[in-house]
Parts: sequence; structure tokens; C-alpha cells
Amino acid sequence: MPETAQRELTFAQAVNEALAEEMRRDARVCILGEDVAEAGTPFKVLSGLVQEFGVSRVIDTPISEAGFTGVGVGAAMTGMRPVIDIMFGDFLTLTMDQMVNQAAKVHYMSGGKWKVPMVLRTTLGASRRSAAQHSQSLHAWFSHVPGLKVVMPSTPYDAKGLLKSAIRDENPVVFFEDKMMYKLKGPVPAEDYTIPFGVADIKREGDDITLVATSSMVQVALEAAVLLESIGISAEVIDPRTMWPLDEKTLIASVQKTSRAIVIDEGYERYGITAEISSVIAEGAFFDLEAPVKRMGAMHVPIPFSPPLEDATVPTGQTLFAAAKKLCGKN
Amino acid sequence: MPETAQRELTFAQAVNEALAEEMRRDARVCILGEDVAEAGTPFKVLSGLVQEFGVSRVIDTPISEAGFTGVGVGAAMTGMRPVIDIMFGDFLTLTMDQMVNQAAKVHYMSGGKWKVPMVLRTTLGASRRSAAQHSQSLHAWFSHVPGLKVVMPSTPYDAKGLLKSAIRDENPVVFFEDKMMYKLKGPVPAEDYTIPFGVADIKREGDDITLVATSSMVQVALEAAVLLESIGISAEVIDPRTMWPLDEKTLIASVQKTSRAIVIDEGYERYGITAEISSVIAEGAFFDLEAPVKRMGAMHVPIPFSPPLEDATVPTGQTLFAAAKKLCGKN
Amino acid sequence: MTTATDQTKSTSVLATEKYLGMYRRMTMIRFFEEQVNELYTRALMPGLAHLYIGEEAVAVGICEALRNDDYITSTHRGHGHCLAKGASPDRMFAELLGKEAGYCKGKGGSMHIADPDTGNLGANAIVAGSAGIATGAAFSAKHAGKGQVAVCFFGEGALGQGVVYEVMNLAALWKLPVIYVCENNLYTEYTHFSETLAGDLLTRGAAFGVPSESVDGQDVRAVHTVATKMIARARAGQGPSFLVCNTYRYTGHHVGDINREYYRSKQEEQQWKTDRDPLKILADWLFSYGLADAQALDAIRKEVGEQMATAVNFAIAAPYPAVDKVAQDVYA
Amino acid sequence: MTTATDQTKSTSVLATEKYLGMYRRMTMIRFFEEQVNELYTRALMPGLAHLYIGEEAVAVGICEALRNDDYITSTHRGHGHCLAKGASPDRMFAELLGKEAGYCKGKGGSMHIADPDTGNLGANAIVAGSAGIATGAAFSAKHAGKGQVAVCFFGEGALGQGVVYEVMNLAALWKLPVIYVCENNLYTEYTHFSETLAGDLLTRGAAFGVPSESVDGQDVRAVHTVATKMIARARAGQGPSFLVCNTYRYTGHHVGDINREYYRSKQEEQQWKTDRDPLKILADWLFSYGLADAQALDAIRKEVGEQMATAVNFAIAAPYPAVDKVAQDVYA
Ligand SMILES: Cc1ncc(C[n+]2csc(CCOP(=O)(O)OP(=O)(O)O)c2C)c(N)n1
Ligand SMILES: Cc1ncc(C[n+]2csc(CCOP(=O)(O)OP(=O)(O)O)c2C)c(N)n1
Ligand SMILES: [Mg+2]
Ligand SMILES: [Mg+2]
Repeated sequence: MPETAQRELTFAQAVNEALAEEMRRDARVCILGEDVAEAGTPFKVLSGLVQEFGVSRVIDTPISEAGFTGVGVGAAMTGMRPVIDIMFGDFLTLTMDQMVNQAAKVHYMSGGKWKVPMVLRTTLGASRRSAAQHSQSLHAWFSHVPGLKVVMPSTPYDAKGLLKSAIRDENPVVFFEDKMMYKLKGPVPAEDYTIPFGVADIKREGDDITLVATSSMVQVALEAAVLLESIGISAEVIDPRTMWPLDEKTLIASVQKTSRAIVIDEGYERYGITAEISSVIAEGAFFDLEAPVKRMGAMHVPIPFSPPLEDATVPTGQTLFAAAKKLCGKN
Repeated sequence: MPETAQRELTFAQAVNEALAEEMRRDARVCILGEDVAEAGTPFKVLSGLVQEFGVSRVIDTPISEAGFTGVGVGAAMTGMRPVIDIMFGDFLTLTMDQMVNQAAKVHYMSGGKWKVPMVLRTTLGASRRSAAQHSQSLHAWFSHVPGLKVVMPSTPYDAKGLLKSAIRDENPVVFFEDKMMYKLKGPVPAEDYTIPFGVADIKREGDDITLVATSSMVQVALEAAVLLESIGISAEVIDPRTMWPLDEKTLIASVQKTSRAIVIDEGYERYGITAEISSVIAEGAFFDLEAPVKRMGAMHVPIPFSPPLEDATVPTGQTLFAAAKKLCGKN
Repeated sequence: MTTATDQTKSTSVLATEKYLGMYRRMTMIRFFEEQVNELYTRALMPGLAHLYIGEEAVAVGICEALRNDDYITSTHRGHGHCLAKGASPDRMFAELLGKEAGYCKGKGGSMHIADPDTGNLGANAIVAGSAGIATGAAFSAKHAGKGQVAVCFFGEGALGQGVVYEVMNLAALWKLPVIYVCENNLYTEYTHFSETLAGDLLTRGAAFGVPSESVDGQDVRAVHTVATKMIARARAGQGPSFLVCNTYRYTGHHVGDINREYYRSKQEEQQWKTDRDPLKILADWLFSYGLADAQALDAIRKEVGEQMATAVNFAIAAPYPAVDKVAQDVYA
Repeated sequence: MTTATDQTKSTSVLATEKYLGMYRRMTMIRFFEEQVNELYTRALMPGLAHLYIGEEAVAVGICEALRNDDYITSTHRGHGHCLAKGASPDRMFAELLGKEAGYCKGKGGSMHIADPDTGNLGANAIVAGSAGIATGAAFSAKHAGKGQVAVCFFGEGALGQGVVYEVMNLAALWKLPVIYVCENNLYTEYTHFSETLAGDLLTRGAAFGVPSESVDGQDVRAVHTVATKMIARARAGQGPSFLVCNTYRYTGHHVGDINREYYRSKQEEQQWKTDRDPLKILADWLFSYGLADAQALDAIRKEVGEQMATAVNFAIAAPYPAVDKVAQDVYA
């Protein structure tokens, strides 16, 4: 991050700024989604955009996730650069055919002739007391599908730089924002910058254990790293930033150095992101590992509403600290 | 398998017999899907059922995958035991909301009050020259979702026994049949039997390497095992049979014995089934592994139509043989 | 628009009791929701809730025409449907607070209340998410042959979801006993429905072979009359119906939606409250035909008010589920 | 049902040429498909294919009213649409055989032919899978302001998919220049449409605010007339239309569907072929007004036949893509 970055923005403001700048730069960029215009989405992330760009570029849709995602695919093929807004990541279930059978495959099936430069922005994350149908983190599904790119920013800085890259990418990109991070503040340069896909970011250097974390779990990992430091364990925190393309090299190199790793993600642990990343590390750093790669994800249950139950389902700084301590042999 | 099993059936016949027997046993069992009645599906798997059970239990639907899957969920909650037929696994994209936000969560969200005893039968597998929208193997998505069970039979015997268990299960079960196996023959007892979920089957015993294989990849693994035997490598072939529940113990125990493993599956390798299973093995057999767990799945490309290209995307007996040989240090 | 036939002349004591029952039930919903708002304001409720205030006549007019073993499915704005179908407020409040005593042991919360004892297949936080489930329940009902029906409640926003048309088509083809009830309260979140729905809503049923009608959703008697007819049709094996109820939500999209003037005027809100209030409309009708006096209705309100206070206190005092319950009920 | 206005009196040489062009294009489709069947029978074609024989007047009647820069989306039964929009048979055959010279370098095959040069956004193997894409193209067209339109072809089976209604609603709200063309050939695979679609199909457009008409899909002039009107409406910014073309596929659902008597009679098939053949209907009309004689049409058929033979041979001789091409074109 450039030294000059003094200005602080929230994660939501960073997203908003990235969109505004790209819409100014490129008249083909438009936004489609439910209550994106005057309401600026229920999370208020898009506030002000319709005032600047008008209702022909910031477009309220009916509750037709499949329909308007499909419109996004067709619009992207024919010259627009649509940014589709899916309010809660749980509603992605309704877009799977458009994203997976259409968006992801059009370029390949046409022998490289048609392109689908669209972005689908959506949310993930539990702990808002929103229950099982408004709390899921379904990024693993998209990461499984060739033809899609999957982005998971963890800071305001990354959010702005990665979203700009997503909008300028020639492929369909799924962009996941953790609802719980919208108010998180951090330095964001006012100038134009982009962050390339496939480049992991070392959020904190360390020597004893590698914590690979995605999205808001990066904050959790940084919290755990502080706790670990207090007992003499030096944790390296790495954020892959994009699930696909995946920066395997940086992950493996880190674990080759530290010899221990925990992969932490807010999606369901089973058959999720942590499985792929831990496999990559277990294979790539096989001869350096002193302990099995540990995975931490959401518990294998639908997210419950009741606060004490919900809190038990997702990793926290404390549970990660305990797991890391144990993995390092400090019981 | 009981010794008495002399009779041979095809995989398709085994599925058909399981359905017929369960429909005779339980009047609540019914089938909904496109062209399931007179046509008996395009694969002819359901031939004869409408003749025996009539159009009120073997029901042709419109091309409304979301709609009739949803009807299945509601019917299951209220006393029926529907078996939903989704012709090609690629069309599962259209059922994700019904399966994931509804079927999988109803029991939990209602505090255990409502149940969803339904089966969704569908297909997977490439190499039929059907191109990118008719060749996918999307079982990883469902395995990721708590509340669902996921079944992948690899033989006619398993197909019959597992399908009967699926129909009698009180939960939503997704049942994947490889289109390329429908004509595969094998012994199937005429009598009633079920195969419990969560019990892996050792399809072939061996000492030097474990090949964990799913669905039709079991056949590929058995083929490779024969080739390996010819060069003095004894391969154990294990079929987990259900992705969820997953019989971790048997998998780990085998690798503890052999010290080497390859996981092979026809879904996309990236963020797929092989990632979870290899993670489970890498963790559980950490101190016994002499080489990294290797994964083999479909190439990370939409399935191409052109025969030479399509053939290059999926693992074969030959490619598995080569990989296993290498992993065992015989180059 | 259908208007209830004036049945004054033949109004028996029975009918009066029925209408007073409806008045009581609508009052329950109104007071329940006021308490929910209170719980939110006092920061006692986790998350959010979507209030049904203003729309009471729809749920009550329809559910009063149902048997206990009939099914309903509901929405994110589901408290009214649950109460109208017979749920008890104490366990509903407990669910809203995430308590073990709640209908779903606290696992569901406001948007997922379900109750087999009253045929409630569940509220649903996916817009149109219960359309398939309701249709499937009607499928079972048809097979069971006991004359049960299913009612699928949804907001007009759900008409944006294609699955609604998929299942209407199925229901029409198979003559399933299901009534699709569209509560058109004019807004989907913060957007007027005219900006998101083209054509005439009513024709959207007919286009799929489903007989359709609309009704004044503020007049519980009118709703009840048309619902009774549609339910009878369904029980008789004559298939599905589509009913558009024109109504209005008095408060925000959810309890946190306080400043609404960017999408609708205070004046519009006030007009509905003054001129089209379902409780007032029923009360006026009861008065005008001398079927009840102010005292009788006051007594009902007082009684219901006390019931709600007790129920809320029960829920506040109730314990949370033990944390180890989190992994239960994933599989049956 | 709309019938083309009889324009005989004013038929100019220009019009005659136009109709002969349509005859040629329909012949191309017919012969192309016969070759496909031949390739299948001779086991030269990988996989299956869905033939358009019998439905030629639909694609041709509509596409003749389109500009080159207009868009189309197509279906699993897509060869006719591609040819009608201007694709060349040699590269289509090559695609069907999985050859490098094919429109999609062999990666797409029969069900995915696409061609930016003729505005063909692609055939689609998901029923109704291109409804969103076509509507999105119309969205772009509206923004671009160059008067382009998009035509979305689909079979009546696609009316089972909710997404069709979602995008019709969007197109109506936003007045997008898109024409939804439903080819009702009576069957969805092996099931008659009356078993899977309730109500009157035509009303399914109107219910979402989309003006609708039906037409005799065997009469290319009738199709052309109504399409011309709808396309003009769309270009003028007046929004979408829905057109139901009543037609019939002569052969199986796909080339392997040989024994069809369990779902439709040979007699029915014969009747359509004899009485309702689109080539014959146009020929008869041309003859009856003296606009062409048998010789002229024979010449066209001969020429097209030779063209097809050359094209097939080109495709058979063409090489497969090198195996290392498999991982190209996944990302742009
Ligand atoms: C599939 C889906 N998309 C979006 C949402 C977010 N959402 C919740 S309620 C709502 C508006 C619903 O409007 P309507 O159906 O009219 O019901 P009302 O709230 O007016 O009762 C929206 C968009 C959702 N819950 N599910
Ligand atoms: C979503 C989806 N469901 C099912 C299928 C399988 N399928 C292919 S063609 C077809 C029938 C289509 O009928 P129709 O739309 O009338 O087109 P036609 O074949 O008659 O031209 C079906 C069910 C599919 N390709 N996609
Ligand atoms: Mg509403
Ligand atoms: Mg058809």
C-alpha cells in the first residue's frame, strides 16, 4: 500500500468509490439490482450513485435474481459492463444457472468469440441474527466453476482496488463483501489504483505459523495473531484475496517457512474453500509441514437465529487463537 | 455383498428395481420429472414404472426444474416421499434455491418439527459428446451444504441398496448417477437389501497405495489397479459411496496402511470433492504419509464438445495408472 | 373487485360471534406487532422484524375460512399469518427472541416460524421461497383425499420470481387445492410496485390457467367471502385460485425502516390509517348494524392487550437454548 | 391467428426476389438438416443433434426481417436459426463434427453455435437458457441507440421456465427491443404440450405487459409480416413483443428418436408433411401468382444441394483441434 494513503474510508465507502470512479471512467458500466437506486441498497453501500449517474445506469430491478443476472450476461456480451447486485449471498441460489451454465461458459463454448465482462457483487457472512436464509457464505460453489473469477476483499483498500480490477476484467467476476465489514475503516488512496487478481497479500509477517484467511476472517486472524504474539508465537497472516485465480506460490512459500498452517474461512468448512487451500498447502509444503494443516470454517449446520447458537457456528479470534496455540504444541 | 447374488443387472435396471420395490412397499413414494412416464426418461431408466404405478405416481412435469423440485419439498413435508428426477446434473443450477435454501434447512429452521424425506435423483459425467451444459458433475456443491445427504453409487449393487436407503431416509438426499454407467452390468440380489450411508466400501484390497474413487471413477480406479498390479504395485480401491455422511475412518485407516493416496473424482478438481477428501486424509494420516495426497478430477475448463478435447478433460485408467506409478516412486 | 354481499338480514348470533372473533384475531396481530416494535426499540430483540400492521384483514379473512388441518406458507412478514392460523403469542415472542421455548427452539427466528400443529409450513425469508412448498402441500392433500387445502401467502414483490408461475402452471394442470394469495401492499422494500411489475397483476394467474380475483384487503368480510369461495372450489377438486388483496403496511419495510419519505409520503400513510384501517372498517360495520357496541370491542382489546403483555414477559424471562443444541436438528 | 395480407397486386420484382431468397434459405436449412441426419446415421457425428426440419418458415420468416447487426439467441434446435441469420454451412458442419474450423473451434458443437459476425449470441442447451441473454442484448441495444433489436427463439417447452416471465416483465418495464419467439411444435421431447402447459399460451406474454400474437408458422410470408411489424415496433422504442409460431418438427426430438409412435402417430406426422409443409406452401403461392416456375425452384434446390455436399466434405476433411487447445478460451 502506498505510503501516501492517509485518508480513511469505510469498506462500504471504498466499494462505493470504486463504482463511482469506474462509472465516470467508462460509460458502459451500469448497476442492476433490487433497491440499488434511491435506497442505495439496504446496506446503503450505493448511496449517491443514482444521483450522479441517473436511473438509466443505476437501475432498480424487480425481485428477479435469475432474470436480471441473465440480462447482465447478455448486456455484457453486447457491449455493456454491468455490475449485478445480489443483496444477500443466500440469493445466489437463484442465479446459478445464469452464472454457471451461461456466464462462465459463453467464452469457451463460443471458441473464444463472445466475452462476458460482468461483475456480480454480493454479500456473505453470518452473525447478524438473520438466520439460515440470510447468513450463508457460498463462495466455494463459484470457485469450483471454470470460467468464473472469485474475489474476496478483506479491507477497504483491497475492496476498492479489487473491485476496479473486477470491473475492468473481461470475464465474469463474482465479488463477495462481508456484511459485517461494511463499517470497517481503513486507509484508501483517493487516486486511481487497481489490485491484480491472483496475488495474495501478507497482512502480517510471522515465523511460527501461517494463518491463511479470507474476507472478514482476515480480521479474525489478525486478532488471533496479536493474542499469539502475547504468548510468544509469531503468526503470519496471508489473505489470498482471490479464490480464483489462486496464488498458490505465496501460500506454499509461507508454510515452507513457518511449517504450520491454519486455513480459516466463513463458509461451511466441509467441502469448502478451506479444503482446497489446505490441499494445496499439504501438497506443496509436504516436506516442510510439522503438523497437519488445520481448517476452520462455519460449523456444518444451517446458521441458527438464536444469538448464543449463531455465535458458536463461526470462527472467532479466540477459537483461532486456541487452535493455533495447540497446533504449535503449546497446550 | 451376499454370496447368493448371482443375478446380473445393469446399473439402470438396478435403479429401476429399487424404485419399483420401494413404490410397491410404500404408497407414498412417487416420481416427478420431465418425460419420466411413457418415455421412461431419455435414458430409459424408468421404463415400465408408469405401467405399474400409473400417472398419479409417475408424473410427467413441464420443464420447470425449480417448480417441481419445490413441489417435492412441500410434498415431502406433508406426507409423501417424492423422488425428483433431474435429467442432467447440469440442470441442478435451477434447483439450488429449492434444495439449499428450502429442503436442506426446513428441518433445522423449524427446530426439528418439519421433515423433508425426499430424494433428488440426477446424473453426472462427461464423455458423451454433449458439451459444456450437459456434462457437469456438480455434487461438490451439495456436499458443502448441511442438511443434505449426497450419494454416489458406483455399481449396480450399490445403486439398488443406496437408492432404497435414500428413499427411506427422513432427510433430503441427492443421488448422483453417472450416465456412462447405466449399461454397466453387475450382480444384484433380487431380495430386499439396503446399504447404510456413511460406510465406505473397499472395492479392492491392496497394500501400496490407496485410490479413493467416486461413482464411475471407481471403475477407472479398478482398471488402473489392474495395470498397477502388472508392475508390482498393489492398489487398494475405496469407494466412499456417500459424500455426506463421509466415512473418514475407513479412508484414513487405509492410507495409514498404504501410506500413499490418490483421490479421483469426475467433478472439477478445483474446490471439489477431491479437496475435501484429500484434506481429511492429509490430516488424519499425517504421520503415515510418504508422499503428498494427489488429486485427480476434471480439468478446470468447461467440458468441450470436440471428442479429442473432451477426452483430455477427465481422468482415465491410463492417466491414473501413470500418476499412481509416479507417486509410488516408479518412474 | 369483489365486494362482500351484505348479509345483514340473515346475520345470526353465530355470524356475529364469527365477526367478533375476526376482530379479536386482527387485534391480536396489531398488538403483537406493536410489542415487536417495542422489543426492537428497547433493543431486546436480536436482528430485525417485518411488521404486518395494516394488513391484518388479509390473514384473518382467509385463515378464518380454513380448517386446522389445512396448510399455510408464509413470508418474511409472517407474524400475522401465524397468529391467524392459530399460533400462540408467547411461543412466537419466544422465537423472536431466540429462546428455547420458541416455536423453532430459537433456531428459526421471526422469518422462520413454523408449526405443524396449526398446519403452518413455515414463514420464509426467500421472496417466493414457499411457492413450491405450498404447491407441494396441495399435491399431498390431493393424494391424501381428505379435502385439505394449502394457502400460499406472498407479497406482490414475489411476482417478480419466475418460480411462482412455474408452480401455478403445475397447480392448474394437476388441479391442486392451493390458493395463491398476493398481498399487494404497494411496496417491495423501498420501491413502488408499479416500477417493478408490468401489465395487470390479476392476469398473471389467468395466464397460467388459474382463476383470479382481486379484493379490498382492508375489508375482512370481503376477503373472507372470496376466500371461502376459493377454498370451497379447491376442496371440491376444482383446482387452484389466485387472489390479489389490495392492502398497505403502515410501518416500515422492517422495524428499522424509520425515514420513509424518499419512497412514500407521510400523507399517503396517514390516509390509509385514517380511511382504510381494517379494524376500524370492521368496527364501523359492526356498529352500524348494531352487532356490537364500543364497550364490547374495548373489552376485546383490553383482554388481548393483557394476553400480549403476559406473552412478552414469558418470552423475555425464558432461557436461551444451551449452546450444545446448535448441532441438533440438522438431520432428522 | 394473423394472416399475411395478400400483396400480390403490388408484388414487385424486388418482392419476388425476396421470396425466392426465403425459399433458398428454407431449402438450405432443410438440406443442411438432412445432411446432419446422414452424418449421424453414418456414425460420423459425435453426440446427437436436434433437427429443425418442418419449422424452416419460422427462422427464415423472422430473420429475413432482421439487420445483420441485430441479435438472435437460439436453442438446442438451433441450426435453422443460425443459417437464417447468415451462418455458413461449412463452418457449421465443422462445428458439428468437433473440428477446429467450426464456428466455435469445435468446443461448442451442435447446441452452442455462436457467431458475432452475424449477431448470433449462441444456441443454448439449457431450455430457456438464452432468455436472459437476449433480453440483455436488447438492454445494450437500447443503450447503444442504433436501433438494433434482439430475437429470442425458444420452443414452447421453455414456457415451463420461470425465467422467461422474469425477463418479459423486465423487457416490458424498460421497453426493451426484444421479440420473444415461441416455436410451438406441439412437443417437448416426448410429451404433448397440452400435458405440460395450462391456460392459453398467448396470454402469457400479455400478463407481463408484452403485446402478443400468434401466427401460422408454416407460412413464411405470414411469419415475415408479423415479425416485420414487431421488429419495427421494437426499433421505434415501443418495447417487446411475444410471438407464438404454430409449427411442427417432422423428425424425432433428436436424430436418435426413431420410434415415436408412443407419443405421436405416423398419421399426424404425415398430415403435417403433406398439408403444411413450409417449402411447399411457399412454392404453391409462388406458382399460383406466376412469380416462379418449377424450374426456377429446382435450380435453387440443385444449387443448395451442391453447396451442402461441398460444405459437408469440407467439414469431414477438416482436422480436429490440437489437444493442447483444450485449456484455451476458458478466460478472455
Ligand atoms: C430472493 C430474495 N430476494 C430479495 C430478498 C430481499 N427482500 C426481502 S423482503 C423484500 C421485498 C418483498 O416485497 P413484497 O414481496 O412486496 O413483500 P412485503 O415486504 O411488501 O410484504 C426483498 C426484496 C429476499 N428476501 N429474497
Ligand atoms: C433446463 C433444461 N431442462 C431440460 C432439458 C432437456 N431437454 C432438452 S430439449 C427438451 C424439450 C424442449 O422442448 P421445446 O422447448 O418445446 O423445444 P423443441 O425441442 O420442441 O424444439 C428438454 C426437456 C434441458 N436441455 N434444459
Ligand atoms: Mg409488498
Ligand atoms: Mg416443442
